[in-house]
Amino acid sequence: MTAVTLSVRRHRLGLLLISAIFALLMALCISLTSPGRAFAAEAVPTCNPTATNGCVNGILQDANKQPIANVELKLSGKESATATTDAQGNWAFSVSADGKYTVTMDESVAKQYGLKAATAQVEIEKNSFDKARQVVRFDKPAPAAATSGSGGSGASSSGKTSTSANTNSDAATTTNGSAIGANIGKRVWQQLFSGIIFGLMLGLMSVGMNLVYGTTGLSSFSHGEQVSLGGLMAYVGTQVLHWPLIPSAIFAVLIGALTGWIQNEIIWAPLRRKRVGTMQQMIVTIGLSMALQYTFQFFFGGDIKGITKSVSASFNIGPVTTDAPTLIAATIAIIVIVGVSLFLYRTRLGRATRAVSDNAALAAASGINVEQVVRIVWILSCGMAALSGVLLGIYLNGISWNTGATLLLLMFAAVTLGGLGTANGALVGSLIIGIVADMSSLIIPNDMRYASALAILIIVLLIRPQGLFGKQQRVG
Amino acid sequence: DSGASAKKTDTFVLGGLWPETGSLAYLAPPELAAEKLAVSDINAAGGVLGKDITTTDADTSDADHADQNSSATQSVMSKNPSFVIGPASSAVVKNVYKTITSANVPMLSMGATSSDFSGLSPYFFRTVPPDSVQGAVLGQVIAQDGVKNLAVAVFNDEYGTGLRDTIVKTVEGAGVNVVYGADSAFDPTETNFSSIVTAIKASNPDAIAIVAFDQTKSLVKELASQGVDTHKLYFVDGNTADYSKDLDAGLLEGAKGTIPGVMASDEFQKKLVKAYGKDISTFTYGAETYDGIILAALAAQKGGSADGATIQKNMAAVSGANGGTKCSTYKDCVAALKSGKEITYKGLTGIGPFNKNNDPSSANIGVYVFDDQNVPKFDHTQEGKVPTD
Amino acid sequence: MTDNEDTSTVDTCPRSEIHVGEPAGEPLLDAVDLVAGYLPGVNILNGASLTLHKGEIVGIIGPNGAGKSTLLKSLFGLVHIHSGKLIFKGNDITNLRADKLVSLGVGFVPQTENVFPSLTIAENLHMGAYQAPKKFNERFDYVCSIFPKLEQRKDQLAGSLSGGERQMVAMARALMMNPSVLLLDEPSAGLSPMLQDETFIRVRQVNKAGVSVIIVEQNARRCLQICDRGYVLDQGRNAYSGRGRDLLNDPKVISLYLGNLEQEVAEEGR
Amino acid sequence: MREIKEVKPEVKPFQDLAKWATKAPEGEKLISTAYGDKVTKDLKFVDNKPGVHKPDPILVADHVTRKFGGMTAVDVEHFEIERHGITALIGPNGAGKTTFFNLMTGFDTPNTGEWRFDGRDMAHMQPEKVARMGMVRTFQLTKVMSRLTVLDNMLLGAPVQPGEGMFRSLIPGLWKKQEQENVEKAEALLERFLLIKKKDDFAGSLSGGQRKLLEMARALMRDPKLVMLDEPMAGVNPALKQSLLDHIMSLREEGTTVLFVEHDINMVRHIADWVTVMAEGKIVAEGQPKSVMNDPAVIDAYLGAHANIDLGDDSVLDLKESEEH
Amino acid sequence: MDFLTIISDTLGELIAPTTAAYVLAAIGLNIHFGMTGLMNMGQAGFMLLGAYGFAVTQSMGANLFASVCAAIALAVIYALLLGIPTLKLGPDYLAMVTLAAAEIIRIIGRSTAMTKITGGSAGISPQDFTTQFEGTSPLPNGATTFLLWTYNNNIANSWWLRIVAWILVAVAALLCWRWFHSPWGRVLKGIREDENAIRSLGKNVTTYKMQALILGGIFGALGGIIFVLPRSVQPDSLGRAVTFYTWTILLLGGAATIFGPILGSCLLWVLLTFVKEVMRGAIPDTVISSNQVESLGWVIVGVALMCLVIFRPQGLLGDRKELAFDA
Ligand SMILES: Nc1ncnc2c1ncn2[C@@H]1O[C@H](COP(=O)(O)OP(=O)(O)OP(=O)(O)O)[C@@H](O)[C@H]1O
Ligand SMILES: Nc1ncnc2c1ncn2[C@@H]1O[C@H](COP(=O)(O)OP(=O)(O)OP(=O)(O)O)[C@@H](O)[C@H]1O
Ligand SMILES: CC(C)C[C@H](N)C(=O)O
Ligand SMILES: [Mg+2]
Ligand SMILES: [Mg+2]
Repeated sequence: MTAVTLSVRRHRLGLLLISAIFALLMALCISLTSPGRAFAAEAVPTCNPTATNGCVNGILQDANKQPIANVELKLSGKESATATTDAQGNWAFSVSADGKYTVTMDESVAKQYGLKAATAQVEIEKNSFDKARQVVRFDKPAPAAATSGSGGSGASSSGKTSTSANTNSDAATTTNGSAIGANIGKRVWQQLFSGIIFGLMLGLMSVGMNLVYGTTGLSSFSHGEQVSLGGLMAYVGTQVLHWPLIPSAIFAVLIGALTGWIQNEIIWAPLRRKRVGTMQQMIVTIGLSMALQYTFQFFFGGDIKGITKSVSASFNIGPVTTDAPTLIAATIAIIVIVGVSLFLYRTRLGRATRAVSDNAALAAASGINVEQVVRIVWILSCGMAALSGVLLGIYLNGISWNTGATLLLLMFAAVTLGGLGTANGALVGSLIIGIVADMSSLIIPNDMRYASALAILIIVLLIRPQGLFGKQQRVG
Repeated sequence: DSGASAKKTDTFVLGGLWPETGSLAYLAPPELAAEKLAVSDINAAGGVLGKDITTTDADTSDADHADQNSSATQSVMSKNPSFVIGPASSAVVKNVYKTITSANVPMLSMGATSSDFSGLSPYFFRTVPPDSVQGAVLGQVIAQDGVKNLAVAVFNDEYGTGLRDTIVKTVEGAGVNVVYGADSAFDPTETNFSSIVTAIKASNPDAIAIVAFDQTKSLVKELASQGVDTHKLYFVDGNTADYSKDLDAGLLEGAKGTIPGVMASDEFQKKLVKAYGKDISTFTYGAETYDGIILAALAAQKGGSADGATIQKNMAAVSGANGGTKCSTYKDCVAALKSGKEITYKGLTGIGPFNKNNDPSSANIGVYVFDDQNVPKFDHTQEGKVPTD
Repeated sequence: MTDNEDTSTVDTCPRSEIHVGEPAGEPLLDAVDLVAGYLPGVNILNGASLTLHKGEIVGIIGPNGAGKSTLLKSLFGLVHIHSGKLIFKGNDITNLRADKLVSLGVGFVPQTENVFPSLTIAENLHMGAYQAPKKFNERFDYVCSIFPKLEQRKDQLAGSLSGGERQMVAMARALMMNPSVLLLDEPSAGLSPMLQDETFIRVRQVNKAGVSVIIVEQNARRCLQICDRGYVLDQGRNAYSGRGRDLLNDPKVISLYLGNLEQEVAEEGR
Repeated sequence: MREIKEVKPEVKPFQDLAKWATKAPEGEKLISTAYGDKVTKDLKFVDNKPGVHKPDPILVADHVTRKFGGMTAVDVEHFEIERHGITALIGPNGAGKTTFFNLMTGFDTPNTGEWRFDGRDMAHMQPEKVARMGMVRTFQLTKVMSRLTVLDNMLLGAPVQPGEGMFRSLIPGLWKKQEQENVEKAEALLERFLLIKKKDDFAGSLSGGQRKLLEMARALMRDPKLVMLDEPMAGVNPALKQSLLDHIMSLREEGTTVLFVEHDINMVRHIADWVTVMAEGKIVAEGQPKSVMNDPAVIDAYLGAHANIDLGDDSVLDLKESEEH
Repeated sequence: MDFLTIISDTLGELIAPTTAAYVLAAIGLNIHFGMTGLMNMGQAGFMLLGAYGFAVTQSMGANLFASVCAAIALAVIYALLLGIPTLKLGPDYLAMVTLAAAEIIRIIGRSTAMTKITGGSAGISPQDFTTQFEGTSPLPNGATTFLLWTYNNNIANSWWLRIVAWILVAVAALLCWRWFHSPWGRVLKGIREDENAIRSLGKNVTTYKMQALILGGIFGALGGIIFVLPRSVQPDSLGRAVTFYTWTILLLGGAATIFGPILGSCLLWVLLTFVKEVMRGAIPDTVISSNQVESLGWVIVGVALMCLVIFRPQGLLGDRKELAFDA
C-alpha cells in the first residue's frame, strides 16, 4: 500500500496548492496504474465514496447560511491532509484508510463566525454505506451529549450517533412544534384560498352530480369517472393532438357532454323504462365506474397525466400566492355554477327538472317531456363534470385514471351537506368541504384532513338532518 | 419440508408478480422486459435441468387493491411455480408474501426495499439493499450539499415512512434541520397537494426530499406553482424517473435522486428494449429482476431440482456465499456448475452474495442528477456492505 | 231526487252496446276493449271500453280496485295497453306518451301523488302550464278564482299542504293548460263538502265552456248528478252503463255500488 | 259502432260486496248497544259549545298550539273526547285537523300545550309509546308497507308480541301460537274490509281506496282504546263504506273510542255521537250532530250553500245561457 | 395456458376465504338494507374495525376467543355510536354518513399518528395475528389436494381457514333464515317500507334499527376477520371499494333473500377471476400488453356487472315483483 503523507504548514497557500496538485497527480497515477488500490488522504473539490476511498466533507457556513470561503481545514488521523473552502464553502477530503479522523480549523475562524466548534471527529469505513461518506458541519449546534467533551465534535462517529441523533431529533421535533405554531399565521390565508379554489372545483362537479340526483334520484358513482374523462380528454387535446389549451378544453367538455347523452340513451333511459329501482341503477353506476376507470387505465396507463407541461409564474395577492390559471379556473367555475343555479330556479326547464325528480309520472301528465328533460340533465351534468375535470387537471397539475374516483366521496359529502337535490346546497357544501379540508391541516396531520371534512358532514347532519338547504317533509 | 413443492422436479415454472397497473405501473415495462430477457437467455443456454423454463404472470396493482394482490398471488401460486419474482413494492410484498412463502416457494423482490424485510422469511430474497442503506446515502448527499433546513414529503406507505425515517436520522446526525415532514406523511392516493405545499413553503426549507411514486409529478408542479425552488429536490428509487415528457424543461435541473443498484448499461438497455418490443423510458430495477431470475435458475440447476425448497437452499450458494468461480452469464455459470464447481454469479447489479437475512450482502446505490431536460443522469455510485442487524 | 221510474234505460254490460241517450256523432275519445296491467301476466283491465263525445261529462264509478284509476292511466299513456285500441279525434293514440297527449289537449288529475311536493304551489301551477308558459298569468287568475286559497299560499311548498289543499293544487294544475279533454281521478276526495260541490260545479262550468270530461268518483251520487253518461266498472270490465240519472236511480246499481246511506240519514233526520 | 263483447260467465259483477251489503233486518240491531246508549245518554246534557267539559273524557287537551312560520295551524284551547263515543272532527281544508292528529300522537311537537290520555300526560311522548298506550291513528295520505303482503301489513298492526324480539324470534315455539291467533284475526278483518282476496299480494299493488281500507283495518288489529281515523272513507266505495260504518259502530261495543275526520256529511250524521268543528286551527263549534249541522256558521264555512241542491240542476251554473235540457 | 388451470383457478374462488368474507359482509348488509332499509354505505368500516379489533388484540397477545369478542365489541360500539345520532336521518343521508364514517375510520387507522397501534398505512403483518388461529387447526401439517384444488392445510390461505369461514357463513345464513321469517324480521321489513307507519303501530323503530345495525355490523366485523386472515390488515384494502363490492354482491344475488349474498359473492369473484384468467391465457402479448389485459379484465367485469343488473335488476334470486314498487 502506498501511503503518501504530506505535512503542510498553516497559511502557506502556495505550498498547499502545489501539494494538492501533486497529490492529485499522484492519485491519478495510482488510480490509473493500479485501480482498486487505496491511496492517501487528499483534498478534492468534491468527493464521492467508491470501493477504494471514503469521504470526509462538508460545507462551511455561518448561522445565516452564508458560505465561508478560504478557510483552511486540517484532516488528521489515519491519514492527513489540508483543504481550503471554496467560494461556496465546500471542502472535501478523499481518504483511503478506514479509521478515525479529525477535522480541525482555526479556533479564531470558528469564533469569528460564531460556529459552535472548531474540531470534529469522524469514523470512515469504506465498505459501509453509513460511514463511507461523512459530512462535517461546523454550523451544527453542538449536541447536548458532547458539550462536556473536548470542544464538542461536529459529526459524531456513527457509533455514538444512535444516542446523539436521538436527542437531536427530539430537539428537532420540539423546534418543529414551535415552528409549526409560527407557520400557522403564514399559512392561514393561503390555505383558506386554496380551500376556496378546491371547493369551487368540487362545487362544479357536485352541482352536476346533484342535478342528476335531483332529477332522477340516482346517486351516480360514475360521476368521478366523468371528471377524469374531462381531464384526460383535455390531456389528449394538448399533449397528443398538440392543440392549444382552450380548444382542448372545449373538446373535452364536448366529449363529456356526448358521453352523458350516449349513456342516457343506451343505459339510463332503458332502465327507467323498465322501472328499475334507483338502488339497482346505482349498482349499474358502480359497474360503469369500474368499466370506465379501467378503460382509462387501458388507454392512458396508470400514471398522472399533465394537461399543461408548463407551470405558470406565480404572484402574490396580499398574503396569498397564486397564478393566473388558478384564478381563471375559479372564475369559470363560479360563472358556470351561478349559471346553472339560475337555470334551475329561473327557467321553465329548470323547474321541470325539479318536477321530474319529485314525480316523473305527474311531470309527464303535466306535459313535460320527461325523457327530454332527463337527457338534458345528463348532458349538462356530464359536460360540467368534464369541465371540472379540465379545470382540476390544470389546478392540481395533472389528472390520472382514478383522480375522479378519489374525489367521489368528497362530492357526495358536499352534495349531502348542502342538502340532496338542491343546487345552491351543492355549491355551499362543496365550499365548506373544501375549506374545512384544507384549513384543518393547520391543526391536524395532513393525512387526516379529509376525515375532518367528513366529520363536519356528520356534525351538520346531526343538527340539520335534511342538509343545509334541504326542506323537511311533513308527516301524515 | 412438506407440500407439493418438496417433490423433486425438473420443470422450472417462473411466477411473476408485477405492478402492471397502479401508481407504480411505470416500473412494469423494465421489469417485464428483464423477465423476458432472462427467460430467453436461460432457455437459449439450454434451460434449467435441460428443460425450457415457463412463466406465469399476474398483475398485483397497488397495495390498496389488496384483493388484486391476493388474487394475483393465488393465480400464480395455482400453477405451482418453482420460484416467484416480485412484487415490486414493499407494501404489496407485505400483503402477499405469506401465501407464497408458506407454500415453501421462494420469492425474490426486485424492488421491495423496506428495512423491515431483512430476514422476513427464509423464502424471501431480494436483489435490492434495504432502505437503511439508500436512506443513509441520500441523507449524506443532502447534508453534503449544505442543506440546512430540509423538508421531507413522503407518502404514507411501508416504504415511504421507512425510508423517511432513515433519511431524517441521517441528515439530523449530520446537522441538518428537518423543518417539515419528520413525522407526517401524505396519503398515497392524494391528488391535491396545495395544502401540503403551503405547509412546506411556510416551513422555509432549503431543499425538499420527496419519497413517493407517481404522485411526485403533481407535487413538483404544485411546488413550482407556489414558487418553491424545484432545483433543490431529492428523489428516491420510487420517483427518480424521466420527467422530460411531463415537466417544463429545466424545472428539475440540479435535483438529485438515488436508485439502489447500478445504472443499466447501454448494452443491457438495448437488450431490454429489444426483448420488450417497445420503447422503455426508465430502466429502474430491470437488472435486479434479471439477476433475480438467473440466480433462481442457477439455484435450481445446482440443487438438481426445480422445487421450491431446493432453490431456496441453493440461492445463497450460487450468489457466492461459499465463494467459487466467478461467472457473469447464465451460460457460463451453468457450465461451471456442470463441471461440479461452486460458483459466484456476478450479475448486472453487482450485488454481493445473499447474507443471513437474504439481503444482498453488499450493494450499490446510484446517485443521479437531473439534467436540463428533467432526465436523471447517472452521477456516481456508492458501494458498500449491507448491515445485517 | 228519488224518482226512479225509468230503470230500463240502464244497460247491464252484455247489452252495453245500446247507448241510450248517447249523443250522435263521432266520439272524441274512444277506448275499445282495453287490456292493460302493471305486471306482466296480470291484467287489471280485461276489456274495458269507454266512449267520450264532444261536450260530454262521463262518470266512472265502481268498487275499490275495479280498475278505474288504471283505466284513466291507460287512457293517458301511463299504463301500458296490451291490447285494445284508443282513438282520439280519429287518430290512434294507443300507448302514446303522456306529454304528447298533453299537447293534444288532454289534461289529467291522478288519484294519488298528484302534486310535486318539493315545488311551491306557484311552481306546481307553472308545471301545469308547462307547454304554454305565455298563458300562465291568465290561467293562474282563473284557477285562483276557483280556489282562492292557492293565491294566498302560492309560495308554500306543496309537500306541506293539507290533504284537501293538495287536492286543490292538483285540480288547478290540470286546469292550467286549458285542456279540451279532462281526465279526473277522484277530484273531490279529501275536499270539504263545500269545495266538493264547488268542484263539481266547476266541472260543469268548464264542460259548458267546451271541455269534455271523464270523471272517476267515489262520491258517486254527486258525480252521477252532473254526468251525462256513466259507466260502472267492475273487475276491469264495464258492468253497467247508461245516463247518469238513470244509473243514480237504478236499484241494482244502488244496492251494489252506491249504497243508500244518504236516504238512511235523511230518514233518520226526519 | 263496435263489436259486442261478451262477459265471461265466471265473472259475476261485484260478487264480494253482495255478501256484505246486506244489513240487519229492519228494526233490529246486529249487536249490543250498551256503550252506545250510555254515551248517548251522557252527551245529551252536554252543552253545545266549543271546549265544553264532558262526563267521561278519555283524551283531554289544553292550550295546544302549533305554528308553521307565521301561520298558526292549530290553536286548541280545550278539547275533550268522550270515552266510548264516536266523535267526528270536521272543518274546512287546512283547518288543522291532521296537524292536530299529528300533535296528539307524537308525530309532531306543539309549540305549547299539554294533553292527557286516560289520565296520563302525553307531552313529548314518542309515537310508538302513544300507540302502545292504546291510541292508534291512521294517515290521511296512506302509508302502507308496499313490499310486504297485505297480510303482513295487518300482522304488523297486532300488539307487540314475543316473536318481535331479536333473540326470542329465533325460537319459534315462543311465538307460533300467538302468530296464529293474529293471522286469524287479520283474516277476519280483511274479509270484513273486502281485502281477503288480496291477502298475499304486495300492499303496494293496492288501489287508492284499498289502501285506505287496509290502513283502517290495520289500525284495528291492536284493539285500540282510542282509534283516530283521518278521512278513513275518502275514496272508499259508498256501498262498502256503508257496510263499514256498522263495523265502526260495533267497535264501540268492544270498548273502543273513535275519533274520525271526515268530509262525508252523511257519514258524520249517521254514526257520530258528537261533532267537533275546527276552522283555522281553532275549535269553533261542538255538539250533537244535528244541531252542529244546522249551525249557520258551519253551513257557511264548511257545508256550503249547495249542500242540498242537485248539482245536475242548471241553477248551480251562474251562466246566462242554459239551453241544454 | 391450459384450460384446466383456468377452470380450477376460477372455481377456486368458489371456496376462497375472501369470497366467504364478502358473503358475511353481504349478509350483514342484507340485514341492514335488505331487511331494514338502512342504506349502509360503510360496511367496510365495520369490516375494518373487526379486522383491527381482532388483529390488534392478537398482536398484543390476547387469546383467540377474546380477540373475536373484541372485534365484535368494537363493531357493536361503533354501531351504537353511529346509530344513536344518525338513525333518524333519511336513507340517502344515512348512506352518506355511514360512507363518511367508514372513511374516517380508515383515514384514522392508516394515519401516521396511529402507527403504533394500527401500523399506519402499512397495517399489521400476518405473522403478528394469524399464528394463534393457525395453531387451532386440527388438520395435519402440509398441503392437501381436494378435487381441483391444492392448498396448505393450516397456514395463511389454507383449508383450515376455508372450513372455518364457510362454517361461519352457514351459521349466519341459518340465523338469517330464521330471522327473515320471524315477526322480528317482519317489523324490520315494515321499517324498510315506512317507518312512520310502523311507529304509528307502536313498534319502537329506533330500537329495531339499532338492533339491525348492530347485528349487520357484527357480521361485517366477522367478515373483516376472515378477510384479513389470508392476507394482512391493510386499511386501504378495506376501503370504499369493498363496500361497493359488497353492495354489488348483495344486489347481484338479490336483496332480502337468504342465499343472495352467497350466490352473489361466488358469482362475482368467479366471474372476475375467469375473465382475467381467460384474457391472460387467450390474448397474445403482441396484441395488447399484459397490463392492458388487466385493465381490460376490469372493464369486462364492470360491463358484465352492468349487464347483469340491466337484464336482471332484481338480482338472481330476487323477486321481480318487488321492483314494481320502489319503496
Ligand atoms: N302499481 C300497481 N301494481 C300492481 N297492481 C296494481 C297497481 N296499482 C293498482 N293495482 C291493482 O289494480 C287493480 C285496480 O286498481 P285501480 O287503482 O285501478 O283501482 P280503482 O278502481 O281506481 O280503485 P279505487 O276506487 O280504490 O281507487 C287493483 O286490484 C290493484 O290491486
Ligand atoms: N309542515 C308544514 N309546513 C307549513 N305549513 C303546514 C305544514 N303542515 C301543515 N301546514 C299547514 O297547516 C294547515 C293545517 O293543515 P292540516 O293538514 O292539519 O289540515 P286539515 O285540517 O287536515 O285539512 P284537510 O281537510 O285538507 O286534510 C294547512 O294550511 C297546511 O298548509
Ligand atoms: C419499485 C420500488 C419503487 C418500490 C419501493 N422501493 C418500495 O419498496 O416500495
Ligand atoms: Mg282509483
Ligand atoms: Mg287532513
